[in-house]
Amino acid sequence: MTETKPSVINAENTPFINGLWRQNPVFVMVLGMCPTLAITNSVRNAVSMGLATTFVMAVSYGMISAIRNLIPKQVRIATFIAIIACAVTVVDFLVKAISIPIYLALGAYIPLIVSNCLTLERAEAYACKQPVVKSMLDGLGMGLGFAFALTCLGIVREVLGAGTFLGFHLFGPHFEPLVLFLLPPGGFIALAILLLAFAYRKERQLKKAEAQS
Amino acid sequence: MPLLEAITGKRLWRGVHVPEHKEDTERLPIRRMPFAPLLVIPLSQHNGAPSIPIVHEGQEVVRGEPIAKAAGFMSIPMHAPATGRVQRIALAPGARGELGLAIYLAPYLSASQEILYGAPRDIADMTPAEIVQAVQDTGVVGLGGAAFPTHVKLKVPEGRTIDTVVVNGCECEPYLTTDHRIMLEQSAQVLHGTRVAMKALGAPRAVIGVEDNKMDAVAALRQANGSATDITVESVPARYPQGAEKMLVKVLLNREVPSAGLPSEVGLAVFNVATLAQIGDLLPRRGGLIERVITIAGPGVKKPGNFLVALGTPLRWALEQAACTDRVSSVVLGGPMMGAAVGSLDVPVTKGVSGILVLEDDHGPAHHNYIHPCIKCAACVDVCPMHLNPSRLGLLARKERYEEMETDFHLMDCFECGCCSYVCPSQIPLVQYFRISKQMNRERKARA
Amino acid sequence: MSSARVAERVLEVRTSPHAHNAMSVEKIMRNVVFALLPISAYAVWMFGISAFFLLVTTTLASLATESAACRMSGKRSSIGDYSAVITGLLLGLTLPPGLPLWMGALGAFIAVGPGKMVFGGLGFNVFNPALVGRAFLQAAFPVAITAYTPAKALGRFTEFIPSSLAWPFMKAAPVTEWMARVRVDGFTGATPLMLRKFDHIQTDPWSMFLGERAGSTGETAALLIFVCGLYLIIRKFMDWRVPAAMLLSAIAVAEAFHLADAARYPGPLFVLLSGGLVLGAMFMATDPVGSPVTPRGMWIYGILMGAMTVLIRFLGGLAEGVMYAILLGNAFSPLIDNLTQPKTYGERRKAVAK
Amino acid sequence: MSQLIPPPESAPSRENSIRMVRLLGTVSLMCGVLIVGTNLATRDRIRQNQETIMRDSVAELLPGVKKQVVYSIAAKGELKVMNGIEGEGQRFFAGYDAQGKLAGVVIEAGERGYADVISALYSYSPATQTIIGFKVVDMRETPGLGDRVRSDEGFLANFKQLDARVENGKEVHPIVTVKHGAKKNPWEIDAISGATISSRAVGRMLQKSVENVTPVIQKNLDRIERGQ
Repeated sequence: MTETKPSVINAENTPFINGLWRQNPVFVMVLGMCPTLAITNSVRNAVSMGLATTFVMAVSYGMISAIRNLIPKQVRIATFIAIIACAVTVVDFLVKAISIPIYLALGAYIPLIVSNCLTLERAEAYACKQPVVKSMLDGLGMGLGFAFALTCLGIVREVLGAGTFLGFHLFGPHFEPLVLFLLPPGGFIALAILLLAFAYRKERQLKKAEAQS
Repeated sequence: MPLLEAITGKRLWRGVHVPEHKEDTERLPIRRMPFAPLLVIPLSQHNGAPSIPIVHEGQEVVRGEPIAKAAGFMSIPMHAPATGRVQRIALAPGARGELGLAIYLAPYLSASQEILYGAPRDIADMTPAEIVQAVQDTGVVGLGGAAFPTHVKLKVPEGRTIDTVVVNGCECEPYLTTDHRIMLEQSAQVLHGTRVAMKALGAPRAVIGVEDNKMDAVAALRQANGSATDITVESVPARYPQGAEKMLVKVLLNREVPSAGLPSEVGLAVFNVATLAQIGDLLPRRGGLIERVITIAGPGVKKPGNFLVALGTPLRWALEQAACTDRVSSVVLGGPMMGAAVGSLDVPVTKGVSGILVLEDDHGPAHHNYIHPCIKCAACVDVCPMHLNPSRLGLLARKERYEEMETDFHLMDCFECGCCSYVCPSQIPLVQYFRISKQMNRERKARA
Repeated sequence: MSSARVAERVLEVRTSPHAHNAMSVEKIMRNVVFALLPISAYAVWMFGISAFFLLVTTTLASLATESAACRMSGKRSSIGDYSAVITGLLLGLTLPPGLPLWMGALGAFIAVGPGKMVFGGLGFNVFNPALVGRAFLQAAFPVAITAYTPAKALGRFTEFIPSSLAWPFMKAAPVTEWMARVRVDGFTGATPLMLRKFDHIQTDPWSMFLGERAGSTGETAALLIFVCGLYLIIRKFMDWRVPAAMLLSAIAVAEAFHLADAARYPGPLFVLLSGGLVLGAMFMATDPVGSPVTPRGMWIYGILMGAMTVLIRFLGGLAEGVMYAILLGNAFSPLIDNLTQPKTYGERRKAVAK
Repeated sequence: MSQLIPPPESAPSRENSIRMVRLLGTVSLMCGVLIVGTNLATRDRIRQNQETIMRDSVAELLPGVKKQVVYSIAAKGELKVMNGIEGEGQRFFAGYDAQGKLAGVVIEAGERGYADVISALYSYSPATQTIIGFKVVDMRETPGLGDRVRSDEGFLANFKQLDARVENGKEVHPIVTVKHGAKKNPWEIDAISGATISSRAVGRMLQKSVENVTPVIQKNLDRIERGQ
């Protein structure tokens, strides 16, 4: 991200918006690719995964931030993992309690939130240095940004790959779905298209800014 | 065997078949070209230190008289190509567009142009060291185009022995027929020069390699050699670049000159036939190199031929004798594959010029202006006589990864024969890329 | 007089060599197109106007994509080098004749856009563009791409295969009823490979030889494809080592399997004549861009692809393996290239260099 | 002269180690409490969810059923009535209509498909020895191709009356998947065109399951009819 100085300061002050858009974890930082590619073959799965991650991040960052001054440097990663893993286990139970079909669809990917690089990266980069409220806001923002990105991807993949949106048929019975988009390679292709759109937009903004200055 | 070679890609060496275009001049005997009104004799006509002039402006010189002396062992003297007056000693343009000190000599048109020789001598009485000195005094350099001082090659490097002298009569460049004519017309001098080289190097035998498109030259040399067994004349397949010394020794003797090494490392010394013919002619008479045979040919020439030209003759004069068409687009010193195009006709003929090639508008690669990307067709890999990978080298050169080209892909082994550029369907100027890359590497090393 | 004229002219100073042989990218590509034309014509004879319009669609779509991509990136239009025509034709020849035309157009777009222009155009693509397009279609429309129709159907020059004319992004009409109506006796809609794999029915080699069988538009006439490829090899527009290595290794591997269990695995003749092996070996594996440049590398590359084709056909879940074998070969080719760099003339052994 | 050399900063002191252990211990304890708490809070709900799903599926496969009994077959072919739905061994569900009469049995089965194991439920009528319904529970088949075994109407029509008679532990006519459009006999499954591998997996699944499970059901039929 080729941010100019003022906007970095700005970003520090508005952790929520920052994660949601300006430093979107998927489109800008390109983090957490495993769930991004694996779990976005339908809008429902994408939203659920995004919300589960948001919950984990907000809760665990609050906890990490609360004890940030007590954590010795040498064991900080171990501490983060323990806390995040705890939050993930809780989510695992909650999802099961809310809906079994969603749990079946998300499958192995909920436990994998622990090893999602995004979760650990923000804990290391932000939560262990900032106060509790800001950390939770950052977790919430980043998580929602992640959920937003996953949803975008989910929409593209479900609409193209199945011709449906949240299970509703959009194009009538004769639509020929591009099954590829439901398969893993389709995830890569859809992500590439979205990243391309983001990069294109950013480049145009930069050019505009250059032209103005 | 050919099938196996085709499968493994392990031919003796590769190369290309280039249309020869030799039919215009190969039957034309060598003719003497008249003197130009002004001869320009650059003091650096060879690899090594420029010669030091020993005449002053306004001085009168006799044809064959030394006019410059050697500046050390890696240098040679110069001799006056004509009887006349030294007009001035000033800068003159060279073939590559560079300026260098040259002696401007105006021949006397009325003079007899008798050549000044020293006292005759017998080679049989000379020691190898004396021969080396005598060859240096003649000012002979490699006449095949390299212009490397010949006497340096006649001195055996310490700790090595030379078992065979290889004489290069291949002349694989299209259009050029000077070596061909010399072998036909000066067979005795060639053999004599070969024996001089053998004596200087202490080599018991010599092999003359001639391409099989010049079987008449092979016959002439064999006849001149008679029943002598120390020199053999062998024909080799006509293929470009058969005249490269590394390719020639591979085919004749199946020896490979090590990378970045000299033929002496495998017990060989390689000389061009024209060089040895001059040595054979000049050494007994204590003469100096004052003229050489060049071919003037190409689509832009109306009267092509093989000419004996006084060194220092400007190209403009030489071309006037051969009559050019009015569609000339470029003039090349040497053959079409490795020769250098000149930007000015004021450039003189020097010791290393073996021919003048005149091209017309629709000849040569002039009409290929668009360079396609490399499609990795592997044509260049199949022809590179050094078994390099020009395709990869070209891609690396485009990315300016010059160091990698040298360390991993043997860039420095490329001797710029031009086969890769010749076959490239994308018209990529590979040889030019490699020249630039080599230069960049040299500059980088110089900085370090 | 004449030298004065020479002097007036500005001499061009170019670098050596000042000669060039007659080969050029355009010439090579143009001749590949020529070689593909008889195959395309035979395909139209076998499958009728559906095949014709499929080929036209894929070719036009790939030309349009190439031209648009060049315009977007501000480059000189490269449609003049014929490579897009080849991609379009080859793609069309590898698709089932009854594939909806819109799918063909989409495949050509994917082939030339993401398959080639994204990498930087001709010479920079990693994979054979036509096969990228086909692989995309195979993954996106697994049903449509395996819906083969019989050759020599009745009225094939006056009537489209019903599935050809589907609206864009809409399902193709079913062909079952049409097939029952137009089928000539003895012709089925399943390819010989599918018949063998799923129904254990052996197809008569003679009908495969003539190309009178179901299959992709241009892969059926093995002999004709072989002859067209041979034309390119003889005119030196194509390297003979890759197809030779690929076909020979496919024959050898098939023969080994056949010897081990003749009841289960068909012999080399069947392997050679069925599916798109000859088309792939002659026209797609030989795409110079995706293949290694070293002589040894070409043999390894060909052998790898031939063996993979047979292994996928015999042991894998798919009926046909040529496409994935070639894509795999493309993926391996940079590695093969690096491992088989030629030994240069006069290369010193390490000890000597010290 | 009496200058002390300060210890290097990074050298782990005893104090520091104790601090680390204490902190990690506390964090683990905290997390443990949280996890156990959540588990206790959600346990019933989760079990209930799972049961509802299962029972809904059974009800779907055996329409009109009012009462369900879950059985499990232990290692020695012994039949056991279960309280919940969780337990070891091969499970099946007996469904009874309003009059308490046995309407049919729903059996769990699984078989490796194209991508992963396809797990499914099928309903079996002990009276006619036929399979009368089929439902995929979980699978990873190719979308649009293999996954049509879940939804393809023509394919599901195979399971309205599929012959599954067993004699002496062997099926009279083993259930087999045939090429699309080639079904002739009541024990054959008409494959989905283009999804042969998944269709065959379903055939194999049923054939194996019928041979393993239905003899036990037939043997204990009177017990099951009584709902014990």
